[in-house]
Amino acid sequence: MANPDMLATTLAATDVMGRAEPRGARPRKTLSRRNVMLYGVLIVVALYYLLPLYVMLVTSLKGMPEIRLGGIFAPPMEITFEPWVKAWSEACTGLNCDGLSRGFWNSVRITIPSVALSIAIASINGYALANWRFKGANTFFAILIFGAFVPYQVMLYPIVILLREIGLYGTLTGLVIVHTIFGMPILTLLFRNYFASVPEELFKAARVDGAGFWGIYFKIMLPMSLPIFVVAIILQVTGIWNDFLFGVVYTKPDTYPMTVQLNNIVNSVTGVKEYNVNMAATIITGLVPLTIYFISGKLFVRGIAAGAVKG
Amino acid sequence: MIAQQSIDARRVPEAEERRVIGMPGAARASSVSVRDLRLAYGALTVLDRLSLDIAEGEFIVLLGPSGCGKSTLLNCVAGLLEITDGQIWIKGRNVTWEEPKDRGIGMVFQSYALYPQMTVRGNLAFGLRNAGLPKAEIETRIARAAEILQIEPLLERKPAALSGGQRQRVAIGRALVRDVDVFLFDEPLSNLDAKLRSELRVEIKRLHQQLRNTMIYVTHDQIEALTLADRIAVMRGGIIQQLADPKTIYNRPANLFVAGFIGSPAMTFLKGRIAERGGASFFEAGGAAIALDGYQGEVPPAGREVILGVRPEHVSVGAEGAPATVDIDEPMGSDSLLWLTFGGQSLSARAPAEHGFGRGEKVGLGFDISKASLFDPRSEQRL
Amino acid sequence: MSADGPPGRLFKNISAKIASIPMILTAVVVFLGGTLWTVIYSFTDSKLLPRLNFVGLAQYERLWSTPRWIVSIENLAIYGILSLIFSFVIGFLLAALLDQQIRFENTFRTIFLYPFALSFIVTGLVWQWILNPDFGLQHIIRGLGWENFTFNPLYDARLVMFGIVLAGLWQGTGLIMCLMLAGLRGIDEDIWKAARVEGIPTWKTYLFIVIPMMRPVFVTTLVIVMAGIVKLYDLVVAMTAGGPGTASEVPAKYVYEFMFRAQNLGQGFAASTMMLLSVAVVVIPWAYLEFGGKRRG
Amino acid sequence: MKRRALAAMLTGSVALPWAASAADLEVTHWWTSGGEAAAVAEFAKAFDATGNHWVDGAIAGSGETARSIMVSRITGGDPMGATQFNHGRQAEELVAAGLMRDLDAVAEAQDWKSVINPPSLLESCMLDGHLYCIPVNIHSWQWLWLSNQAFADAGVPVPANWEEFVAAAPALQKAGKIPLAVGQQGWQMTGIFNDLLLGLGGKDLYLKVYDEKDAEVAGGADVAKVFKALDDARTLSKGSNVQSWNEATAMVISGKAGGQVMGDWAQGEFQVAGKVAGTDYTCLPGLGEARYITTGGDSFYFPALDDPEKSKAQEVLAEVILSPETQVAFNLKKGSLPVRGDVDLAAANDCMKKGLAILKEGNVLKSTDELISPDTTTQLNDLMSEFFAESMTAEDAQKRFAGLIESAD
Repeated sequence: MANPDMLATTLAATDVMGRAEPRGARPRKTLSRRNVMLYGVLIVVALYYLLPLYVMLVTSLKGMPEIRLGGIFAPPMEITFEPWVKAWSEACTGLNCDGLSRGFWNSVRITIPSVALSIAIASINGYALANWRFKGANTFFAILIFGAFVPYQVMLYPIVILLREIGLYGTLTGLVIVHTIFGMPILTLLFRNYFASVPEELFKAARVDGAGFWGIYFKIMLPMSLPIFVVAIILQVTGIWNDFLFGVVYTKPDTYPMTVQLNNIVNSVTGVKEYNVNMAATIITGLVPLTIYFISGKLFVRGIAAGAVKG
Repeated sequence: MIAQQSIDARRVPEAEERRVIGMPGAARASSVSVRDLRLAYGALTVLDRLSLDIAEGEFIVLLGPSGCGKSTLLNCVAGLLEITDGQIWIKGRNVTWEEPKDRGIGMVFQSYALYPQMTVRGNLAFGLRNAGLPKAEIETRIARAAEILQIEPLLERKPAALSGGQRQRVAIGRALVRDVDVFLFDEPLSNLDAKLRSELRVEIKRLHQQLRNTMIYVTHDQIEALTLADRIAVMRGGIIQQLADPKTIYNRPANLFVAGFIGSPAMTFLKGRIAERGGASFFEAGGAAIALDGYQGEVPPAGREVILGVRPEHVSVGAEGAPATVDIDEPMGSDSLLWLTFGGQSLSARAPAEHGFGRGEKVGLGFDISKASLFDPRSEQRL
Repeated sequence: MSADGPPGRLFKNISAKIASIPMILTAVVVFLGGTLWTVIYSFTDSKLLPRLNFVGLAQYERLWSTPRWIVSIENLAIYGILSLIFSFVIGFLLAALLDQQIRFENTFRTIFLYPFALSFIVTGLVWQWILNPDFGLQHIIRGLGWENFTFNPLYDARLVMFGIVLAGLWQGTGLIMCLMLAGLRGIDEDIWKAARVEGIPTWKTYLFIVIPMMRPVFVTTLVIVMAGIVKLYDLVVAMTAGGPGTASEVPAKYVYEFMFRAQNLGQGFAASTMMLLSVAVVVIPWAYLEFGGKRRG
Repeated sequence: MKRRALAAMLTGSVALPWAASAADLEVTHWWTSGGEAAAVAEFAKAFDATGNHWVDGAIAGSGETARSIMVSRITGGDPMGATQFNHGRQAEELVAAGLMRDLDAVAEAQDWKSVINPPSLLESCMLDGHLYCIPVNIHSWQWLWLSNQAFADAGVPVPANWEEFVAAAPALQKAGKIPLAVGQQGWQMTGIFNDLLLGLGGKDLYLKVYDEKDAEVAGGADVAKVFKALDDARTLSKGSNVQSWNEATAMVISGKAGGQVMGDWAQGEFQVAGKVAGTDYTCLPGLGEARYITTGGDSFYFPALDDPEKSKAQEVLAEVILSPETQVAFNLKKGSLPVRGDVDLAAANDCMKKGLAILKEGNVLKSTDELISPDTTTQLNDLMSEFFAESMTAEDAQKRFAGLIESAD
């Protein structure tokens, strides 16, 4: 690995946030053949990425008869918002016919504390690993990285037993802990890399200035870690909002998250699959993480730059 | 070893001449003492049984190439690295196991290490707030430091809005406000361009003369070392090669490494042996001979192989003297550096800018042997 | 602290240690403890509930003689290799394209990244639909006149993994692109100038100069991608449920179904153990070397 | 007591002694398709009428997804009030571990021993002489559902048995129909195999294979015939690109496919779609061959709870589910047969009546759920789905089947 100390110390403290401007080979400004090629490729690839979203959107605006006519790519002849209404407030699972609306608030209630706790713990871990290494810390970190590769299914049973033993099975706290545990490996890695890229001298200066473990964390590190926190928040909101397995195993019907309801709607078929409702439900469920992406995309790249580039 | 020998030869600063200006307490007795320091990571020993005593008010420079352990030593003194063995005393107190903040030190870093999210004022106040000082006291100290360093107009700016030189002033200010006895500088000028560097160098010197604090200054730049230091500790491989005042270091380097590291243009080394003719000792190499009359040190017996180290400015070029041939002429503005072949070896000499010697010309050399050094080729020590 | 001697080992860095307790607990109790627990019970004949009735290696013998497990391993290998290669290549190419000082960079980046915000369940569902031969892509293209056009990966045992890779890439490459883009932006501008002065073609600069310099990014990316590959489950369930037949079965699904559906915990744990051990053997030494090693990074 | 309970339900009165303690009871199940949801609503309605409250814990997907969640929750110490399981051997260990409560007292009071028909249903709920579950319906697997319209389109008469169905297939294909709709999930294919085994091979062969687990028979000539027929089924199902069973049923309902081999729960889908047995679709029990049905089905288990009010409510729920009125209402919607011999199903349609007749004749066998473990079932499902997806020969498949039966438990 390139010597990160050198890399870090040569960076002025204020440059640590990472850059967001392009730095590749400069193209000529004209409409050269190269530019045509460049944009051509980008547009074609963009179409491939947009296709499923387009299909989802178009389908969700069609009525069932039109869907049966086929042509999933055809724009709707008659736009109807009924599937959206149905997905949000009418679709049934078993006896509950209140669509996704109930799950939405459950998801919010699960996501917010889980995101907060997992990020708080992972950032402190990363900080301790990067700046306050103690004997054995690396061994624990290696095990933690191993944890990143453990399929959730494998750990389902031991965690059931664990939660039962500490009496938190079936509670919201239990679910928050589970999300914190499984978010920890990758988040800790990101935070550790980020804090390691903060010039070491800054940390030393703060120690000379009399700041301790928590003082440096809260007063020096936290205020300059916005980008990596944005990354962590995006990753965690996405992961936890989209989680199905833990949500269904560790909660009760009253507190099922939205994804469980999505699964129920999509998989409860009444004779014919109501593709339009399914697609509307799918989009609605994805709306929260999608919004966060659209809003903070630029910060995301900057944060990733700071958390992943320096190893 | 060498370090230990040299300790006794340390120069005592003229304490009585100090004028005390600025920080109260600057005149308090203070000294740093490193005793048998050892630092090892597993099998890798970085510093081995290193001892160093620094008198109060002394400006000491730790000089050496990168990787010589000078910054490591500074970090140990600061308490930023946990040492494996030995003790560190500051102002008569064993601080080996104390936190950096409790050691009575201030530190300035190469990359300035200013807290980017705080204003200059915030940066200066951070340590004081941590120490729980009253608000008024903090304000007083900041005002005074800002005045000394002339950074008053910058107090409300963020570091990102400062130039490199300004940032380093603030960094120095941060050490200053702590009102401590010992200042530690870790290559503070390395990130600045040449002009700013010489400006700030003078400023640091002035600061030292003003405050008379003990200062330990790490650098790889010999000009900084020679201009600033009361004493220089030249380091290599985790060992202090020589600890002495700049003049001694320059004129009587303890060994080949110090001799070669200090001085620009560098010292020339000639291989040869000692000869004796008529009671006088000569240095002989490739048929040429140099009389060793007036050598400051012990001339070894005849027949012994030695290395003669001589600085370019101590070689005079003229029509008369030991014969040599001009190879290359490097004009340097105020004077010229001539590269010559002497006794089959290459040698450099400083000549006036208008010396008038051309390439291939035969010339005669004169040596100021009182400023030259003889080294043992095996031990590399000065004889 | 006393100035007379070194403080006790335990109390060195005490705040850091206290702050690391959650991490240590997670590492030791959950990941290490859970693994040990799983390994121990893989030697038992536990059915619906875990019980310590040891049967030696019987579960493993059965595991390795089960065609479905073998298929699962092969499928994971196919998916893993394909998605590693393609996500790195595509991710890097997209990043390189975006790094050409183009207009609308934000728009393009958002488009490439948005699928990552969706869950695998959603991805699986949409692609299952697009690839459905009766009204998806094949249907449309046939309708355009190519009557013999056949693209029906999800119902063809030989092609099904490719269909899953297609959907997986759609969802995952955006993040890879982001990581690569960040890496490219971390390269010193002077490197580009130097390469241009020396007349090295752009592609060569990327291949021989830039990519080797991006090693840390590649490491992080590799961790994220590989972790995703081993966990592959939701996407398969949503797209094919392992079908047709067992053609798209994967190990995580085998584990899950033997534990809960077949009610043969022992068998599920044996399969888990094989997964965990292969991961542990590769990851732990590597992670220790990569992230442990020398001084603070 | 029974009379009074009945009265309570009819009047909706809450003034009865056991109704005094009202409790919320969470009931988990995987009945989420149209017909299923309508049926389970009957349970909920009846239970709510007792003053208690049915908290619906439907989990869509398949029984497998739901079961893993149920087992986790019960073993995790957060049990629901009651949960669906297929009766048979799925919950054996939970009972043995003491996580389920017995229903001996209610069974005694209600005299279930004499009203449940066939009695074997109750037996499979017993462990060590205690009753741990209540069967709620009888599901039989052995049905061939045919689309009258598909056959009319193809210009051939609606077949009366499997042979005729196979013979009519070419005509269907010519008319652009898929002869046999099959969802791409292992259990559906296993169902086809078991139906062919019982239909073409008969009762003795079925029992030899699954009850006695005779590997020699399983590898023998009689079973070879069944595999030949399965090979036919595989050929006929080409082009059936759906996953779940009700999507396959939808193909039959719309006339896109000729037929589907599926349990009687498919009936519910026809009903929801407003189709009439006999005119729109035809059902052939036992595939029109041997007139036997297996009595699998769903049952409810009641986890042991600490809260006495909830325990009381569990008993009320058990009682309500098995009351004649609920049984009728539920099974009419679900398309399955009631577990009581003493109820009147005049409202039943053609197909259900056929089933009832077979039930009366006593031509009932235990389902594979009761005969083999879930482990073996899973392996069987894997084998069948591999067989359907790949070009495995019937001989190879049979060889593996025999091996499977040999190691079955």
